Amino acid sequence: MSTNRQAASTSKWRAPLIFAVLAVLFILEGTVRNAMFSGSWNTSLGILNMGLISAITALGVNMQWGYAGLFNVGVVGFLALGGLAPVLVSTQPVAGAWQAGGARVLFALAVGLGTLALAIQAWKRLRSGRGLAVLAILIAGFVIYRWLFDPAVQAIESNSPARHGNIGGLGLPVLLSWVVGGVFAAAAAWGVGKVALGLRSDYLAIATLGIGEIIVAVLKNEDWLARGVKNVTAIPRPVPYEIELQQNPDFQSFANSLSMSTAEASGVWVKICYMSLFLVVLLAIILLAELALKSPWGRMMRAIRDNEVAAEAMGKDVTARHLQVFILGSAVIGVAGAMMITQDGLMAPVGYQPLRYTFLIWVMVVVGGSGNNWGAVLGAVLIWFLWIKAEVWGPALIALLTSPLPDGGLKAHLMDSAAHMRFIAMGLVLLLVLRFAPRGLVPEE
Amino acid sequence: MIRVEDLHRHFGGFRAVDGASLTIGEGSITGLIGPNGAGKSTLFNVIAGVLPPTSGKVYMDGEDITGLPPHQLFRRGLLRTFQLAHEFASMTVRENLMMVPGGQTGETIWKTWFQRGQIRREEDQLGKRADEVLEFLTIRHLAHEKAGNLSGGQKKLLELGRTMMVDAKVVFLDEVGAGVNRTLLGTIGDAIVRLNKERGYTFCVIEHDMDFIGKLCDPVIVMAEGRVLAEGSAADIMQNEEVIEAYLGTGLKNKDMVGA
Amino acid sequence: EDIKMGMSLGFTGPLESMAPAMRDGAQLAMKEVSDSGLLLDGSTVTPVEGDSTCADAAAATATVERLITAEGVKGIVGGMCSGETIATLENVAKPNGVVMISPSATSPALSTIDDNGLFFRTSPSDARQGEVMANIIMEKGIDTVAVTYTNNDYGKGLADSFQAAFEEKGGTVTVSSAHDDGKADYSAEVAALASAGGDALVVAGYVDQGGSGVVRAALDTGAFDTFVFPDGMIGNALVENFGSEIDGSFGQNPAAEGEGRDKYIEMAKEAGFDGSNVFSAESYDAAALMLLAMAAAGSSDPGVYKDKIMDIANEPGEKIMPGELAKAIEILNDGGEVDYVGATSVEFIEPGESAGVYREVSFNNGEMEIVGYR
Amino acid sequence: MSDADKALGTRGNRDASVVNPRPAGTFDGSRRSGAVGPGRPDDPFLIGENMSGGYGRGPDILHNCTIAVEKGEIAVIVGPNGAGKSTAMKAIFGMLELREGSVRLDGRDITALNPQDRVKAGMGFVPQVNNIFPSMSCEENLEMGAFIRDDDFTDTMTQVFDLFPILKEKRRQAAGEFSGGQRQQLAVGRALMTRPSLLMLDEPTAGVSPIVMDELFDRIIAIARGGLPILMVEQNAKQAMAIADKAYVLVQGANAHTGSGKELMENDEVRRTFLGG
Amino acid sequence: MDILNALVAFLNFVFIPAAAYGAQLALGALGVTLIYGILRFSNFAHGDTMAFGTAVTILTTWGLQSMGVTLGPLPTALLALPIGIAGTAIIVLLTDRAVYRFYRIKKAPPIILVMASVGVMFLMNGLTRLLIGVDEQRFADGARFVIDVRSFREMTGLQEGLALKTTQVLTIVVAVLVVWALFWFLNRTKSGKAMRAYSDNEDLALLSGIDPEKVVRLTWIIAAGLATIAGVLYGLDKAFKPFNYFQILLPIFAAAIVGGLGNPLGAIAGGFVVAFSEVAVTYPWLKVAGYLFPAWQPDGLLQLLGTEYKFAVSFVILIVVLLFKPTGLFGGRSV
Ligand SMILES: Nc1ncnc2c1ncn2[C@@H]1O[C@H](COP(=O)(O)OP(=O)(O)OP(=O)(O)O)[C@@H](O)[C@H]1O
Ligand SMILES: Nc1ncnc2c1ncn2[C@@H]1O[C@H](COP(=O)(O)OP(=O)(O)OP(=O)(O)O)[C@@H](O)[C@H]1O
Ligand SMILES: [Mg+2]
Ligand SMILES: [Mg+2]
Repeated sequence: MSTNRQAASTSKWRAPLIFAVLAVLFILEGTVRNAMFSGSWNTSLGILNMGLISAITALGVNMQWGYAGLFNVGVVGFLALGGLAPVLVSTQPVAGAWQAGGARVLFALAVGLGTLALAIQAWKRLRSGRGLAVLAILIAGFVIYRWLFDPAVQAIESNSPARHGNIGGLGLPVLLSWVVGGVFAAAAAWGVGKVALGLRSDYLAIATLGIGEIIVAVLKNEDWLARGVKNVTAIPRPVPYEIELQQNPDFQSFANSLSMSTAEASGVWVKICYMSLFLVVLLAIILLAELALKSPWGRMMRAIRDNEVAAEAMGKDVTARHLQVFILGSAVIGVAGAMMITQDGLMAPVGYQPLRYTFLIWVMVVVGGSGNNWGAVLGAVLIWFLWIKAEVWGPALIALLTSPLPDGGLKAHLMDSAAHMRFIAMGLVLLLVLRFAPRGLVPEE
Repeated sequence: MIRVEDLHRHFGGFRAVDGASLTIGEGSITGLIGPNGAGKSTLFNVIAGVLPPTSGKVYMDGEDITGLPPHQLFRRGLLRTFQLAHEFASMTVRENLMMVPGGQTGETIWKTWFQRGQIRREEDQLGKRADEVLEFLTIRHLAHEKAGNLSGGQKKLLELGRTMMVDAKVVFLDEVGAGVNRTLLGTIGDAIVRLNKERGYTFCVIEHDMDFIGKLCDPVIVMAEGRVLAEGSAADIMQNEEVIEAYLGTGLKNKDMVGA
Repeated sequence: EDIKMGMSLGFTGPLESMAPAMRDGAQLAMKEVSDSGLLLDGSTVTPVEGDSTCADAAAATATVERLITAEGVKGIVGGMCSGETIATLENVAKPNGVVMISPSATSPALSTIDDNGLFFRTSPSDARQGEVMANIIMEKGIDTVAVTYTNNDYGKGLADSFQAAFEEKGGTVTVSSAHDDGKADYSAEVAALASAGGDALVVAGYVDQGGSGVVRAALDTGAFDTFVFPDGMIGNALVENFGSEIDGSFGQNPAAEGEGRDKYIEMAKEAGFDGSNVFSAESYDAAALMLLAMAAAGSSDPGVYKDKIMDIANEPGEKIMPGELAKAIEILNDGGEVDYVGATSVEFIEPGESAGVYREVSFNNGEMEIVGYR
Repeated sequence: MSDADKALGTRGNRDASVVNPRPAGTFDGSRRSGAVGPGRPDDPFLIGENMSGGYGRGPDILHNCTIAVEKGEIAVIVGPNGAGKSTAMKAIFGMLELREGSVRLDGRDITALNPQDRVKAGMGFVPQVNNIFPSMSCEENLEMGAFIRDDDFTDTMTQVFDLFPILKEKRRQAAGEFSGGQRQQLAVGRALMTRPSLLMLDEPTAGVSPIVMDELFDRIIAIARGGLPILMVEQNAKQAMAIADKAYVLVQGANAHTGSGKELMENDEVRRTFLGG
Repeated sequence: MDILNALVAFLNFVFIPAAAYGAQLALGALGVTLIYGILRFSNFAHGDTMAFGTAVTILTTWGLQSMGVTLGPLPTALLALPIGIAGTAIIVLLTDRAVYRFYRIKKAPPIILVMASVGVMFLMNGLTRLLIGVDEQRFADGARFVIDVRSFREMTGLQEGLALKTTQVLTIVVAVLVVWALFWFLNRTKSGKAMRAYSDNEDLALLSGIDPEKVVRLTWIIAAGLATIAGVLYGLDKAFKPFNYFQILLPIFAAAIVGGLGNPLGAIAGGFVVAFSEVAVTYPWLKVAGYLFPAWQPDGLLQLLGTEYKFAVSFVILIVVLLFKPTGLFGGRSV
């Protein structure tokens, strides 16, 4: 019903142009040293790598929102769940942890899930008195679960608590954990989707908001799983360590030939390795997504997003489709979460803040142009670049703004608060981009 | 074909459909008329699975289809249009039609990665079919317009067009005529008859235009206050005192004031 | 030479209210050295700040990456929180061979990290504080307490080590439950703590965070009236917030006997900030240690001066108080030895962290009184 | 707004979400009015003259289209679907920017006025779709019709209730729960509440039953004879032509035929191509 | 069996705090819901608007206090409230002018407005910090307690104490008043009805002669009022710290959603549901059970789940509530 939804076609060159601008920004960041840029390839590539991870996250969100209009406000949770995978898959096994209670924990979890399944079945099958029956099943299940679970957890957690106290990993290659991260997130999405999809759409909002909080809370508090807030460090890498490179004579001469210091060269090299890995994942996901989007599948999704009632009447199983994209999108987010933890080498659940991992990702998707994969990628890399640079640009901006002021209390106060300019700068950028490209940098065609 | 038994649908205390029983015969074009608020659209929505009934049953070909979701009914060949058009606003008119047929290869996500050729062939065929339908509805020139930008009547046509994209068994039309140009409505009427004769579609049509009903429908069912008031051929119905009083009326009273 | 020193602190994010005083502390030391004109033939020291956000490892990594590879800092005061510190140390500082001295990351995990001798901290590991606190409580004749801790590695680590020590001494911890910082409401936490009961409540949190929220709610509902405050809670804000409501409570924080701390607070006052803020003094010491080590090594190369830090921090040598950095450099330039005492009585134990001398305080008549040191 | 909301109740993903799915309005309510100019001598009461324009940046829909109505008259616009009838109505009401042409009412040039001010100038309009406030009760809908009136409007409301008894019956019910025809009656009722000096109706009888349609037409005739000019779009050509003092056939945004209702009805070609039968 | 003590313990630790917290959430959710209903987007800047309004109020309060103006047993902040509201109203109107209006005119999809509000959130957040700093600020004065624990014990001779803070009573009283006033305004006055009409159908509102800009302005002013009141009450009862006001956004949204976004009644109910589920589900029943069945000595705390999961629990409860009451607590009706 909107009059002005004119097919205001955007130029074909827009996306390549913005990509070029971004590339220039990163090159400047890598080469030029001044108040604005750092002139270090390490910084530049470091930002780019995290930008690529954000881009994959944004792709996941874009699948859910852009293709299907599903509002996921629990991005942080799926990211965190993905991040659990490297810990469980690739860190070294903890001696004695499994013996202490690994099997019992698994069994307890199975009992827990079984209880839920049983309760659901009972609810569906029974006619009379099902409320009571379900309640009885749940209570009995909960008691058995806690009876099995608590001692096992205690045993695991008291297994050298200062260094471990967790169940440990399997010692498998860390790249495998990226897939597993996706699977974890997909499984959670399946559960959430089963409950919330097909009902009113605010259910999804609240369910995702909830699952986000719940997953982070579990990661923080279940020490046996990933040491909780005590953090897991030294997660293995799929790429070489800088220190090793620095000690490698071949690499030293290689660095010399580039007239870089070994330390710098090793940093750059490692980051390029990461970048290649991330790019492969990113491009593979985009390729698959684009293929799907440009087919009847994509058309069907758009139809569903436009008008669910009509789509349903035209024989499309809206709920099933919603579940499908929700799971796919979450899986992609999960992969990104695993990649992020791999790159950080650290699993610190306290870091999973909704502001950073839900809101900022949303900003990326919308700034990029929701519904458009390339847009999401662009938005993600750009916003991440700005988010990092705002740390420097914000205070620079305030210095510039206050330069005409006389020295004194006000100026000092403002300079003192310069760090908060990070927020203001970020806000301004966001508003400006939205202002001049209200449908995103690369709108959906 | 479709049998409705003692169907009730209440909203709070209000009985929108209040014990309606009717049959729609195979191969018929059944008209459904009745005063505003008689419960016709509500009845449609219950049959089409959009609203759960308060009580009562709906059968299709003897099978109980009460409460099945719309997409399953679609698979059984039951299609419907909406009284207020439900277009896919941000898609083109052609896409609006092409998305309709079910079971497209390209609707399975992993097949879109591996069976490109097959999908392309299907798309070509669908496209052709869509063009035919558009031609028929006189809106071929709008094929690439966004459906949201259509005029009120054009949206109604699109609504009808979608039902022509697949081989339906039974089609429920909720006031296709409202807002459609009468000349075009005539054409639509012809099309309905043709679909009915040539492809054996069964139709159930809600309409307030008595000329249209009269030309097309047999039998005609009259609803009032949630129940079936009368049933019979169009000619009979138009003579029925009760129907005239509740629904048809006796024409303009202020006619004499026209043309001052 | 112009020596750049980085400060990677959480100027935005959950601990943002602590960061400015820490920055000011570190800057004070740098300015002192720079003004003396004695370091490495009259080198100047320029502070460069970076926002580590405390919570976001990726942003912190990017910040430290910038500090090191772009700004070329020779050492970093930071990080602020343990998780972020580990990430930046592993991913940036270690590969680039830059020294980091954290004033505030107290997680026991940092004791065992493989750091190539690059990481130090001027605060003790929480493992030690737990023990000290257990002793103090026991001596007061209290043997059942409830514990609430801020839900991060600091709080959890401290709570765990305290509980172990306390129970070993025969005390009972009725409940040890976490509170998340920055939450809207702590009624549930306090209700749980009150229900578990105990003669005192140990609040292993931050004074300008959930810690105060919990104390507030506990006081208002009358759940507890004696509190035990570890380092994160000790600060002027505590007295300002609660005045005489917390009379009878007590606590401890790492700070050594002697005039060092008082002197620092005075210096800070002159410089226009509150030196008694949490970890402000530790920040001063962190910066001072690096600069003195440079003087001792005769080089600002972190790969060289890192080995001097332990020497500077510990005996033998002339004791150095805050404000005496110039004197120390002079001694070092002349080839002498110093034992840096600083604002927090720095004494390093392997693997490069503060040994942990604690100051015991108690609250009476709305004021904080120093009881003793241990 | 659509009968989906009313029909679907609680099932399906279509209620409020964090992102409000309800369609926003379609035109800019913040536009300020320009100055009112003088009319021309011999103008009819309302005239939209030589109007050309389209939606947004899209192509022109109207091409030099002229519509006029005199006091006491009923003017009817007919034409094929998509001819631009509704567009012409919107143009007259200022909901569309005109590239050329002017709109003059009662001796004044109101081309520059925004819709709100046209309401204040005495124009009343019933759009073709979205013409009620779905979550407000029937009675409140009517009250909103009288929004610009400061006097006591209970009389007018009684009149509307007399005209459409079903509205009185359902006065406390939310309008969104109304059936299609009931909505249409309410929409017309709402416009009547304004006590306009000109009434514009876009397909007022779409979806109403024959008996109500007759009532409606009766009422329209009576209103018109009371001096209130009426401009309406109708697809129900037979009835509409019978009561039209003046009729316009629009084709592709331009005037194709103009004349009295009778004349056009008697023109065979017009009848066959545009009026149906 | 000691029912009185059990009851008092329950009231003191669960009921009273949860009721006050619920009222605070409800007021916040009301603002979110109002903007959602009328301006059609979820305003993520609401938490920071609350912070800003509170900051202005605090500055004013300090001014008043330094002039020696007080309100006796009531907090001085109440006197400063109108100025806080006015300041906030000016700021939000300016933001509307500079930011939202553009999209409104462009008819941008609501998600764009949501994201713009995220931008505004960042700005507002920075602004508040510039204005008042990041530290915790105290501005409560007047009498702290209506009844405090000690005097309650003395009065009743019960073992358990009961505290009732002035701010808690104030919160609840003000919340009730504000909600009543808002309802009266929306349902009885012409401007209120105009707002609802605009929320229902913008185009038609225009065709009825309603000035949309006026409606928008009014909405923002009311929202600013609600935000400031909610923020100040929250700050009085707990503490003022800008960062916390961002954190409170999450429960506020949860509350608004359970109640059905766009529905004022729902927002209020939602606030209480969230607050009570947070506090009650994680409550250890040990103490209460101890009074009721003195002979029973359970070895646990009788706590269903640790308080670490309080937020999670409240979400699970919300979802269960929604599953059994699919129309939301109060149907899907919008403002
Ligand atoms: N969701 C609802 N809540 C309450 N009443 C409703 C609801 N939906 C419909 N009704 C009422 O049910 C009655 C039947 O409505 P319905 O739409 O079926 O009528 P109809 O026969 O299709 O009329 P029309 O010819 O005007 O389209 C009407 O009186 C309407 O007000
Ligand atoms: N919002 C819009 N944006 C762009 N084009 C539009 C819009 N609305 C209508 N159009 C186009 O303008 C043309 C005229 O539309 P209009 O609604 O005026 O037709 P109409 O004569 O009222 O037809 P109907 O009898 O079907 O209601 C149509 O071709 C339509 O595609
Ligand atoms: Mg109907
Ligand atoms: Mg039209």
